[in-house]
Amino acid sequence: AQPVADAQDGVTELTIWWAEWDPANYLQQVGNNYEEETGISVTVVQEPWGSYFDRVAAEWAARGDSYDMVVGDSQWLGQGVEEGHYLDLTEFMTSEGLAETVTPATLQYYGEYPAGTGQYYAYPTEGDANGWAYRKDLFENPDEMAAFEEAYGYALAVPETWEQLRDIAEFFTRPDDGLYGVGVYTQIDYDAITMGFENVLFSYGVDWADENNNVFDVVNSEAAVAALELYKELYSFAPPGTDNAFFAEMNDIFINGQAAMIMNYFAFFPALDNPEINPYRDVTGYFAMPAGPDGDRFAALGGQGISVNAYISEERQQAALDFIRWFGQEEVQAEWAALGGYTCNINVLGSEEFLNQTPYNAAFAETMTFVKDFWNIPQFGQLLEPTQRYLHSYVVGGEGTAQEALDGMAFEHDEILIEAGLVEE
Amino acid sequence: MSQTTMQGPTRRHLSDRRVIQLFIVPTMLLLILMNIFPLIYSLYLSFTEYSIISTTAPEWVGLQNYRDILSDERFWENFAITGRYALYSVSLQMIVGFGMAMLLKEKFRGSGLLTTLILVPMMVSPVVVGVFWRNIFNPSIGILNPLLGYQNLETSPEWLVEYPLYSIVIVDVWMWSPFVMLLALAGLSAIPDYLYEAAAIDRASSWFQFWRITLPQVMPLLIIAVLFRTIEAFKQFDLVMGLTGGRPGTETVSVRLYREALQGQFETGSSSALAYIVLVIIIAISNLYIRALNRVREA
Amino acid sequence: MAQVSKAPRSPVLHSTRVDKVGFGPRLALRLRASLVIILTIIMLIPVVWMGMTAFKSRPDAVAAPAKVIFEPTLEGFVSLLTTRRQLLPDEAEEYRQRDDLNFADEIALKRGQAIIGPSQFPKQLLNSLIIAGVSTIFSVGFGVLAAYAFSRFKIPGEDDMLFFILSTRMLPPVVVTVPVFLMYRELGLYDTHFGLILLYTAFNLSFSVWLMKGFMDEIPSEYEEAALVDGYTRLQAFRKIVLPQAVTGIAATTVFSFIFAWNEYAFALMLTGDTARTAPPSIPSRIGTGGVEWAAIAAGSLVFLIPVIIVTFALRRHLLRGVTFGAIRKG
Amino acid sequence: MATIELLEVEKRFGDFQAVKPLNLTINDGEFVVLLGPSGCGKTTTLRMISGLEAVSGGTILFDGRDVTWLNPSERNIAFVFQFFALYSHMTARQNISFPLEAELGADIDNDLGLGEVGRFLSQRVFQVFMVQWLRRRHRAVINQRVEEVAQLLRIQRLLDRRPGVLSGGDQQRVALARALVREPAAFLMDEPLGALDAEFRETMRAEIKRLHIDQHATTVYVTHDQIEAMAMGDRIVVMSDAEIQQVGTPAEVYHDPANLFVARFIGSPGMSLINGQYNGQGMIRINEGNTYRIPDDWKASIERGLTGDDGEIIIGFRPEAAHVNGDGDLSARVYADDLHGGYSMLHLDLGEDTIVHARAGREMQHEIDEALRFTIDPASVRFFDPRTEAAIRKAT
Amino acid sequence: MATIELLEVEKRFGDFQAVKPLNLTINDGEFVVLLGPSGCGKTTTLRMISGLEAVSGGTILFDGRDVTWLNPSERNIAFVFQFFALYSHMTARQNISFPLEAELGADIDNDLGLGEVGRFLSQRVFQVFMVQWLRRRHRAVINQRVEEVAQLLRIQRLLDRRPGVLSGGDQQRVALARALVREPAAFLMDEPLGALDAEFRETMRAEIKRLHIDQHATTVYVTHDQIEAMAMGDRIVVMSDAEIQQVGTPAEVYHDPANLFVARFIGSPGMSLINGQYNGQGMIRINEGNTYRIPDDWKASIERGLTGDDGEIIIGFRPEAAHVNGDGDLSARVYADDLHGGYSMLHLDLGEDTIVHARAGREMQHEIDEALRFTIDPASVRFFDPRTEAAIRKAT
Ligand SMILES: Nc1ncnc2c1ncn2[C@@H]1O[C@H](COP(=O)(O)OP(=O)(O)OP(=O)(O)O)[C@@H](O)[C@H]1O
Ligand SMILES: Nc1ncnc2c1ncn2[C@@H]1O[C@H](COP(=O)(O)OP(=O)(O)OP(=O)(O)O)[C@@H](O)[C@H]1O
Ligand SMILES: [Mg+2]
Ligand SMILES: [Mg+2]
Repeated sequence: AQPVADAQDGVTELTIWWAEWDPANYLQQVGNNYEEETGISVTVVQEPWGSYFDRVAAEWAARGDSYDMVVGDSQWLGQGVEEGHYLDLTEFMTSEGLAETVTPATLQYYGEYPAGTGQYYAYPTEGDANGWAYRKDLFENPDEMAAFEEAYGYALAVPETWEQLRDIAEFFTRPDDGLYGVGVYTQIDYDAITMGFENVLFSYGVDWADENNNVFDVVNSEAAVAALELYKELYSFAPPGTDNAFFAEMNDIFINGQAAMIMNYFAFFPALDNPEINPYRDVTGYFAMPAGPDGDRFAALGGQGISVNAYISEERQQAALDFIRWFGQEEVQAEWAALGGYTCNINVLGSEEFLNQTPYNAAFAETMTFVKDFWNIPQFGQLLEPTQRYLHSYVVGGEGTAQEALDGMAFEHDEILIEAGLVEE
Repeated sequence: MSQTTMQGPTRRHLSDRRVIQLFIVPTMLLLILMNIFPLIYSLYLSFTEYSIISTTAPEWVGLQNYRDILSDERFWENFAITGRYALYSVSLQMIVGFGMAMLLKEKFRGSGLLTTLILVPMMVSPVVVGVFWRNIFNPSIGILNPLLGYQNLETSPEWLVEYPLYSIVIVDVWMWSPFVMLLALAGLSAIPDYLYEAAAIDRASSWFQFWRITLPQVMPLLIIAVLFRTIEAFKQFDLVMGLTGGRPGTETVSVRLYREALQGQFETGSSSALAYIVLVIIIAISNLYIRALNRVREA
Repeated sequence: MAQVSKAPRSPVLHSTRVDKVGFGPRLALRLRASLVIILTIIMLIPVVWMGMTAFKSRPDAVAAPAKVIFEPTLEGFVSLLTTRRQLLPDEAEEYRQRDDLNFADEIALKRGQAIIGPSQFPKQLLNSLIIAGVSTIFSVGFGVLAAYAFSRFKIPGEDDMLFFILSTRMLPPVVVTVPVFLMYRELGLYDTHFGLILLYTAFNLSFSVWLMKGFMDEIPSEYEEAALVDGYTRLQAFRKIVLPQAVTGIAATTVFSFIFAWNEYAFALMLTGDTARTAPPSIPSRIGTGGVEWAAIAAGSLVFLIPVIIVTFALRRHLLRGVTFGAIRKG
Repeated sequence: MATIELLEVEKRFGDFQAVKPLNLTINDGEFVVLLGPSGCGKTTTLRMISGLEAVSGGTILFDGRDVTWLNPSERNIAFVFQFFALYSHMTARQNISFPLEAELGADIDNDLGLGEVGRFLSQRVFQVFMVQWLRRRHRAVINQRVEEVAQLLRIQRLLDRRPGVLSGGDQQRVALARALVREPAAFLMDEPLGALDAEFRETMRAEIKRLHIDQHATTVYVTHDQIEAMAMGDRIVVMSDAEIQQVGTPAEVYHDPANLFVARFIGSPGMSLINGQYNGQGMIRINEGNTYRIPDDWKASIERGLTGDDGEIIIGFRPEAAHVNGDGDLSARVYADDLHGGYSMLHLDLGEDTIVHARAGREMQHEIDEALRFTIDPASVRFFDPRTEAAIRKAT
Repeated sequence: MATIELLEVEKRFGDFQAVKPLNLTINDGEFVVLLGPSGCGKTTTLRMISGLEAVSGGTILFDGRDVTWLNPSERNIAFVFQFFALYSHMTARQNISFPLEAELGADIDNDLGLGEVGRFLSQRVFQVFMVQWLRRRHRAVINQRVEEVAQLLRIQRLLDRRPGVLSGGDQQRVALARALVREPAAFLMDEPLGALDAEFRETMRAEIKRLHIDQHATTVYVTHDQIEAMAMGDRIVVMSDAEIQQVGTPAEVYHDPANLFVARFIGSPGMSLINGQYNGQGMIRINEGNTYRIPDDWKASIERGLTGDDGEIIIGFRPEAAHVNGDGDLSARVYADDLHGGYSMLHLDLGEDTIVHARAGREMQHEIDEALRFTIDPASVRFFDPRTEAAIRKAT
């Protein structure tokens, strides 16, 4: 995997690091096309998810040149940029108009750092966000519809607000039949429960901090408490055993018929569209995040942008940029989307072809207009850790009240932000 | 060519000193080479504020990291959890492993095969073990609750939520009792028969024989087993992460360490300090064992 | 009072104590055997479960409640051994028409995938074999030598050296990996077989020295003494007398070292790229299309178990041989 | 305190017959010595009596009770092992007190009158508390007993060492002490004095005998030392080739060996044996010029006892029974002459490789090769049938 | 083939002095017996000579060469261990041929005429091919040698058994065979015949002696059996309490014990010892009514030799030196009378707990408690100083 920097003969191969999952395979296929066109081979090295970041971080620590490009999580930007691991792409992105080809939200979250400065370090590659899958057979069953209307006073349909979603979840929770209302993220390992909760939090009009990076009365505001209580309620309608669940478990409980609705990244919905995997494939529907009490609608962002290693030779950097430029072309993006990659290209996203290609693409395209991400400052990891801990303790562990959990979290966030010099004491 | 003429020995003899050198030097050299840099480097880092992925040079902060850790309640909790976990799982492993060894001590037909089969849990990759046991513990899709006779999902225990630490202990015991068993078995089979013969003549009950002969005789190997299991328990990480993801109540020191050191934080300085605190604790505990070992070895 | 216990039916042919051959003891042995069998079964349930999962389709693998009876499929093995690509619906349709598909393709196709090549697994398995095998040989070899020296000679600073050896295993890998990673990069050992071999050897050495010392201490030194006066040099006596006596210990240490090296995860992850990557890092994270590929993980673990089981089984006789103290009486 | 009966007891190790079916009754309080060359099955026999080795056939009775399949611990015996079998992880003191402490456990169970089940439980449950408590009370008694035995065996100063650092003789003493510390129904001792020096060995012989008499304990004692056997045994069991050759008092074994093996094996040197041919007229022709006249009281027995037609017979006598005598029956040449303290042992050559031994007074000096004549004391002469190797019994 | 010198050799185990500094020269081809009570340091001394036990002080020379710190295998010795130390994983045959195979390797190196470096290489490179090949050729020779020794020790039929199933005596024979199979510069034997029966032991004594003479191999032989020591040793080293008490020929040790310990230890029974008081006029007062007149040639020596002022002295004599004699010097009462084959041993009570032994002819019968008189042969009487316990040397 050690690319041979060869100034004279030019660069003949490029190495891209990504996590080990299907989209990486699609990228490899796109890369193969690039080789056909240019003769420069592209290798997508896939690292298991669990260790992906460790691996990249170790490479950073060593200022290594094992990769030319990396498809990295949005939250890595802070570290990648501040410590100089990523090549500055501002010039590259803006001078040729590449920046305009992708949706603003994706450009902002996948590419820009620090927020609002117009400095870009990545090209949005795999757009992703949370959405919902649901069981149409349940939702459209006349008996169920009648019963629901009876109980809740409005018609059973795809929920438009979180309250409705809660009601539906409650309605379908029938342990005796082995059916539960909903599946939500709860995993404590990395960022799962935070991601899941964010969907509610943002929609309740709360952010992780205000403009001054003040957290008090923001993350532990009343609205935040209401959001957290709702999230915990949702968890109580989840099947047993989802106490440490992330995308895989979400799909699992959907596949085995335990859940009426699940939240998940769009990137994992293709599995549900496969009859061999999902017995309910034909009755599976998808919808975008519901709205909060004030009509706010946000979806937690996943997905990644592709960045260039700052430690490789200039020739290689140039070759990498050439590849990205090629990759950003609309035809290539269309192909990328056709393969299953989630493009961020505005035009492709808006095309009829794309919207009809899969049952979930429409929801995806809708979602991509209201995505929102959490911190991408270098301290994101530090912030994430207490967030995960407090959320998990409260939601799964049932410890204390929502207010206490959020207070504790706010307190720790504040400390971290102070230490980082991001907030005055 | 001479017949077996018995001449004085003229072979080149290595003196015992040379033999010692020859035997020990490779080991020591390798260990020193492989460990000296990581040890010293991380010791140095433990006195600094540093993040491995940052371009800023380590900043010397003296004992600050240590002070922070020792004054952080959560760390004490981590230690307490680790201690409890180590205590439960190591002592259970001892009991189960040694018990199985006692059962297998006397050979019977097929005992060899059974012994090999019992060793299988130990051979499964620890990471996979975590993942799989999570599946097994899962109240919905797992096999454990049905096997224990729970029919109703609502009443069946959610192991990993209700008894997270014990669940880890269960898996650890399942996985590593065979290790203890094999060592104990080797120790048991090295006990010469004549000791039992003498004891039978002396009318010692089997209980008495066990306490006075079996146990003292296998003690050295048992202590080595405990020693290594304890060290591993303090380092245990894969299993905890795999099973509970280190949820509160199961956040052992090494999980904490992992979080500090890698998971998005890269607090290399303070994680090194934490590692050294762990090291000191392990050293202290190991010393107790080794002292015990030397006491039984005096025989 | 149990008076005279009944005599065994067949005449006793082997040297045995009365209380080992009587009816009662034999019954006890039988009971013991049954108990062991039950225990073994309990111990093996998770492994069997894993084995079953390896042959399950994705829906079966996550079925609630757990499915014990299911239709076996080789899906797990296919996804373990191949890399696949999700086909678009029309592509899949087109594929279905083709008749040059082998059975693996068919299985993949059922899930709407096309096999685009072999996976890294076989190569990683081979890497694992080389690395675990060679490092086991080294660590056991060095360990036996050092243990012998520590066990038989009075060495100045012996206790300290032994403690140092032990202490090399005490530092949590999380802390060591990064410095080791940096060191390896400098030395060009990153992603080499040799690098991992070196590391695993060092890692297992402390265990093998301590364990072997435990065993060596049990071997009466009279054996070597006899050989020494019989004209054997230290080395010869070691080879001809000590090694055969230490076989149980060597076998046990080999099994343990091999298992540790075989299953090692953290270092393998950090210190290898494509060339020398061993299998463990890739087994637990088979996340294919939107979920844990239980069957693939199980299949991988199963395949991955086989070499260890073979090694253990091959050494089983030595493992269980026990030591025969023929003509040495130590008090 | 126990009569031990072995009925057709035998032992096979695979194909190898280590002890052929043998019958032996050892009376209550008797001191029986097993004597025989190495490998003849002495240890195996002892181990079968103790229960450490299961019999391959036959029955063992203790006081008439069938104990063949009883555990060693239920037989109430003490055993001194040929190779000591000391507990290597215990000090000498702990080794010696072990039987007492073990017994304590057993006794307590009995005292409490518990049945099998109760015993099982008590051993496990009570032991921890009860026995520990009792043991502490008994500690003083045990210590005293250990000191006594240690004194007897002169190992007081070794009591706190481990067997590994003891010299061979010291180990044997500890092993002996461990057996003597109890008062069992029977003592089984397998060459218990082999590693001791002459002086101490004699003391110990006396002590063992005294103890035997004091305790009236049945004792089976294995030795390869004839003098020991003669000095200690009420009866001697001579074994060879996995079989009993003769059972008898020391005098019987010495003077009336049952067969050629015993004749040769007992005594140092063994019985002198001369091949001859009975001519049917009370004379045995030995060789050219040597004819032996059978004592009158033997004639009938010999004529009845001989199995062969050719009159082949063997004359046997002890050195003390041969008197050098100018007009003795038999002529021989002096082959060698050893001075043994107060007497000298003459080795006489009768020709045809037949060497016999005669004891002579110190005062007489014999030249090598000197021809002389000697007589055999008619009361002490014995006859053997070369075919069966058995002694010819004298009719009375 | 080697002279062994021990110069101030000593051994401490921690605080415990197992062998006090001792000096001893064993001449080339000599047969030296170490004799002493158990625990006196015999085995330890032997182990130091062999190099198995490092000395705590002093120097060991083989043929003048300092071997103190040489490996056992460089000393070219054969060792019979007190506890056999047979290789349990090998058959008896493999055990016996084991030493020969070691030597083979050495020989081949020599045969090939390799230098230091070559030898180093040869051991590693050639060994695999060359040595294997040569070994096969030598196999026949080895086998033959093993058969020979096995025959000597009568263990042919046991050759294919493992030590674990052999009887004690058989194991000892294998151990002996393993030593005898070689022709080393020195034999070190630690009670090599202890487990054998009398008959075979005598044979083996003869064989060992013969071998010793044939090979002219220096032999150090440990035993606690005086008779064996007397019969076999060119010289006897009497040890006690970790010290050499006396070194001398059997006759010297018997007749001229260097001190009270040797006097008591050697002989069975040991020397008779009588406490008395020298009155300065050639007379020793023993007790009321018993006074001993010192032989004239002893007077001067005694007067010079006595260290105390009070004239305390001990008279010593062997039973053979005491003659019961109506008008003997000394009077005593018969305490006991043992019949020993051709003579009887009288135990005489001189009063005050002094028992002495006298040998008497068989013909004389003595009643217990009968008073009698006896004389001590002036040529055989010895004197000891009770303070130093040393014998008083006779001036010549
Ligand atoms: N390894 C050791 N550590 C401590 N003391 C020892 C050791 N070996 C021997 N001794 C002590 O040294 C003394 C001499 O022992 P050694 O074996 O030389 O006696 P020995 O003369 O051979 O006696 P025996 O005739 O009984 O074999 C004994 O008191 C013994 O306890
Ligand atoms: N466990 C065994 N397996 C096979 N053969 C055995 C076993 N134990 C003893 N023997 C054989 O049985 C025979 C008798 O052995 P035993 O130990 O009884 O002899 P012994 O009379 O005690 O001799 P020694 O005086 O030499 O101790 C020997 O030939 C021995 O090899
Ligand atoms: Mg025996
Ligand atoms: Mg000794």
